[in-house]
Amino acid sequence: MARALVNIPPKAKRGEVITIRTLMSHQMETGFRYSTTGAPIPRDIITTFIATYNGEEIFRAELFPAIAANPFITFTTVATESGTIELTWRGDNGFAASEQATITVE
Amino acid sequence: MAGRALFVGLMLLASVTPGAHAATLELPPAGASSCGGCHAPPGVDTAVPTLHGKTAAEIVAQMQSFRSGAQPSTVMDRIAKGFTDPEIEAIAAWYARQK
Amino acid sequence: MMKHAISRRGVIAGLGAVTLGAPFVSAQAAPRVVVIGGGFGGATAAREMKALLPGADVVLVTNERTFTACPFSNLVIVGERELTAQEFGYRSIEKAGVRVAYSAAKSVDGSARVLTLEDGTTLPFDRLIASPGIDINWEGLPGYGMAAAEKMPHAWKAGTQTTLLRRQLEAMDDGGLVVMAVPANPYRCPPGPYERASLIAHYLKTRKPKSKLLVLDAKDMFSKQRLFLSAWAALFPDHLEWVGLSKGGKVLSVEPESLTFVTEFGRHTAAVANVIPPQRAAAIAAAAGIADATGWCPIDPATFESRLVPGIHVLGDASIAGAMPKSAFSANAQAKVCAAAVATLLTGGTPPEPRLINTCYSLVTPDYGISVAGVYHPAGGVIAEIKGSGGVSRADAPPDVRAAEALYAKGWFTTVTREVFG
Amino acid sequence: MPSTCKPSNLTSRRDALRLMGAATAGYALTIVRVTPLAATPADMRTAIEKITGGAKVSAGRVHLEIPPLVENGNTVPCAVTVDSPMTAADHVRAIHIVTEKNPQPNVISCRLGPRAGRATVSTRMRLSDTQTVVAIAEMSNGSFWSGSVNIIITLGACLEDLI
Repeated sequence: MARALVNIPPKAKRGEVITIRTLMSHQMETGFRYSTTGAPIPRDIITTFIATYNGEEIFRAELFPAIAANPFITFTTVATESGTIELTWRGDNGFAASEQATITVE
Repeated sequence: MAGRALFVGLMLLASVTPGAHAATLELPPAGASSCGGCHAPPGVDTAVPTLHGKTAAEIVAQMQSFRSGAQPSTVMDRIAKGFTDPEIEAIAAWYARQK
Repeated sequence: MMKHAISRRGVIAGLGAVTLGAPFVSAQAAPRVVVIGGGFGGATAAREMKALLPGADVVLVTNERTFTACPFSNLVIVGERELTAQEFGYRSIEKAGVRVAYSAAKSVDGSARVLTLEDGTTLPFDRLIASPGIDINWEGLPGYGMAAAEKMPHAWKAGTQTTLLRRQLEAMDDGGLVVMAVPANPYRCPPGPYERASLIAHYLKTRKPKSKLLVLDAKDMFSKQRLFLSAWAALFPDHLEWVGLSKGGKVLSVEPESLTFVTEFGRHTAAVANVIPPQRAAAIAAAAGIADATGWCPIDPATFESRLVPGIHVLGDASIAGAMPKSAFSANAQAKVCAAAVATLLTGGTPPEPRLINTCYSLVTPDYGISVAGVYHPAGGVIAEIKGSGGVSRADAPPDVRAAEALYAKGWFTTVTREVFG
Repeated sequence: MPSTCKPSNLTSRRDALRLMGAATAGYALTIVRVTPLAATPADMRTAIEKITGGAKVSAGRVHLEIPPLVENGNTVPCAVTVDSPMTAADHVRAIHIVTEKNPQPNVISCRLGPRAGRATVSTRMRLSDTQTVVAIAEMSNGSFWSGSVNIIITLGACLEDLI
C-alpha cells in the first residue's frame, strides 16, 4: 500500500556528510475538516519518522497535521561505515511502513 | 475615438475643478473594456461574434440567459456569473453606443 | 505634479496646448505617460492611454522592433504554425499617436520621475506604466544558464528559442525521450506547460509514435489539471507521462552536456530537453525599485499603482495580480483598466472600481480546446475572483464543444493582436 | 483571498482546499465546509513555551528558507539550517517549526545530533494564510535560538477546484 520514495547515496567516503531524501505517500488528513454531511473527518496522519544507521537512531521527527500530504523529509548524516540505513514511518490507525537501503563506505 | 478626443479636449478647456475632469473622461463601465479581448469590432472574422451593432436589450438578454444556463455556452456562462444585472445593463448600454 | 519644463510640446502636434491644461498642471503642460514594455500589456496600455487622453504625450519603450507573441507559440514548436504568424510591429501604435522608443529601459528615478534608456535617452514622466514581463531567473535552477538554454531550450520567450525547440523535435529519431521540466508557481502562463506537453504528445503520436514525453513537475496541482489529465489519459496514454511533485517530479538541477535532469529521487536523460525555468519580473522592475523580495511587483488592485514607488503602475506578468494569472489576456485587460485609472488620476479624478476578466485557452490538440475563465475585482487590498464566477470548461463536454473552444482560442488571438497591434 | 479571508467566511470550496489541502491530483474531495479554526500568536507562544520549557529563546543562528511568495499553501517547501559545528561538544539537539495562524501551531519537531554532520532539515508544510513561520533550534548546551520569516500566500491563480 504505502509507497515511499527514498534517495540515499549507494556509496560514500568515510566521514562524508550525505543527504537523505524521503517521501511517503500519505494524504495526511488534518482532522480539521468536515464532510458534506457536516461530520468531522477524523485525523489520519503520519506522526513519527525514524531513521537508523546499522540499528542506531540517527534522526527522528514528530509530524503534525501542518505537514503537507505525502510527507517529504530531507536530513543529513555522516557516512561512518558500510551497512544499512532503515527508515520507518508510523502514524494514526496503525500506519506503519519502512524502507531499507544499503550504503558502501570506503 | 476622434469624438472622444474632441470631447475630452473641450471639457478640459472648460475645466473648473480637478474633480470635474474625471467625469469628462468617457470611461467604459466596469468590466466592459475586458470584453474587447475576444469580441472584435465588425470586419474581423473570428468565431466570436461582435458586440457592436447589438442593442442593449439584446446584450442584456443574452448575458442573463448565459448566466442562468438557459443558453448553453462554452465560456460565457462562467463570465456572466461575475456580473450583476446593473453591471450587465451598463456594459450593454455602453456597447450599444459604440459604432 | 509637473516638475519639468515641457520640451516635447512639438510632439503633440495637432492639438492646441490650451486644450491640454489641467488645472493642477502648469497651463501648457501635456501629461506625460511613459510605458515600459512592448508586449500585450504595455502596447495595450500605450494605445489605450492615447485613446483616453489624446492630449497626453505617450511614449512606449520597447527594445524590440518586432514583438513575438507567446500565445499559440506552442503550435509553432510542433510545426502546426509558423513563427511569422506570431510577429507584430508597432507601426499602427505609432500611427495612433504613441511615440515608440526602441531601446531598453535601464533605470528609473522614482522621485524625480525620470526613466533612462540604454541608449542614454531620458524620459521624464508624470505617470509611468511598467509592463516589462518576465526574465528567466538564471540562478534559479543549478546547471541551467544562457549557454545551457542553447542545448536545453526554454522556449518560454517566443522567438529563436521557439524555433530551436522545434528543430530539435524535428531532428529527433523516432523512439526518443522528450523531457520537460516545469517549475513551481509563480511563472508566466500557468497552463502553458501543459498545453505544450499536450501538443508535443500529439506531435509524437502522429509523427514519431515510438517516442514519449516525460513531464517532470515541481507541483502536484496545476491549471485545468482535471481536464488535461483526462484528455491525456484518453488521447496520449502511450506518449505522455506526467510526474508531479509527490511522485518525485521536482527537478533539482540539470546537466546540459548530457541533457540530464536530476530530480529529488532520480535522473532522466533526454533526447530532446525542454526546461521551463523559474522566473521573476524583468530586471527593470528591480532597477526601478518596484519589485519586492519575492522578485515580483506588489500593486494596488484598483489602479495597478506600485505599492513601493508612487507614480509607477505595474501590470501584466511582472505584477502580483492576486487571483489573476500571468496571461496575455490578463495583461490586455489590466492594461485597459490601468490606462483608465492613470487617465483619471491625471485629470484629477478618482479611479472607479474596476472589473477584470481573464480567459485562458489551452489547446490539447489543434482542434481540442479547453479554458479557464474568471471575473475579478479589488477586494481586501488584492485582486480577487468574484465568488461564483469563473471556472474551467465542463469535464463532460462533447467533441464539438472542444472544437468550438479551439476556434474561440484562435478568435481571441486574432482579436487581441488586432486590437493591440493592428 | 487568502490574505483577506476571515475565519468566519472560509466557506468556499476553494478556501476549503487551500486551508486544509489534502488534495492531490485526482484525489476526490468531499469537503464543503471548513471549521473556522485559526491559531493566534498567543497559541504560537504557548507552543514555543512547551518546546522550550519556558527557557529564553534568542534570535539568530537559525535560517529558514521558504519561497517568499507561495501560490499554493498546501505544499510550501521549507528548509531550516542552524549555524553549528555539529561536534559532540557543540551541536543541535532539535529543530522545531511552528506557525502563527495555522489551526495548530506545530509543524514538525526533529531530533538530531552530531552524527547529522550538518544541522539542516527540509520538509513541505501547509500554510493556511499569509503568516509568520518560526524555526527554533535547541543546542547541546541547552540554549534555544530562533529564526522567523513572513510568508505571503496568494490564491493559486488559474488553479482548478478539484472537488
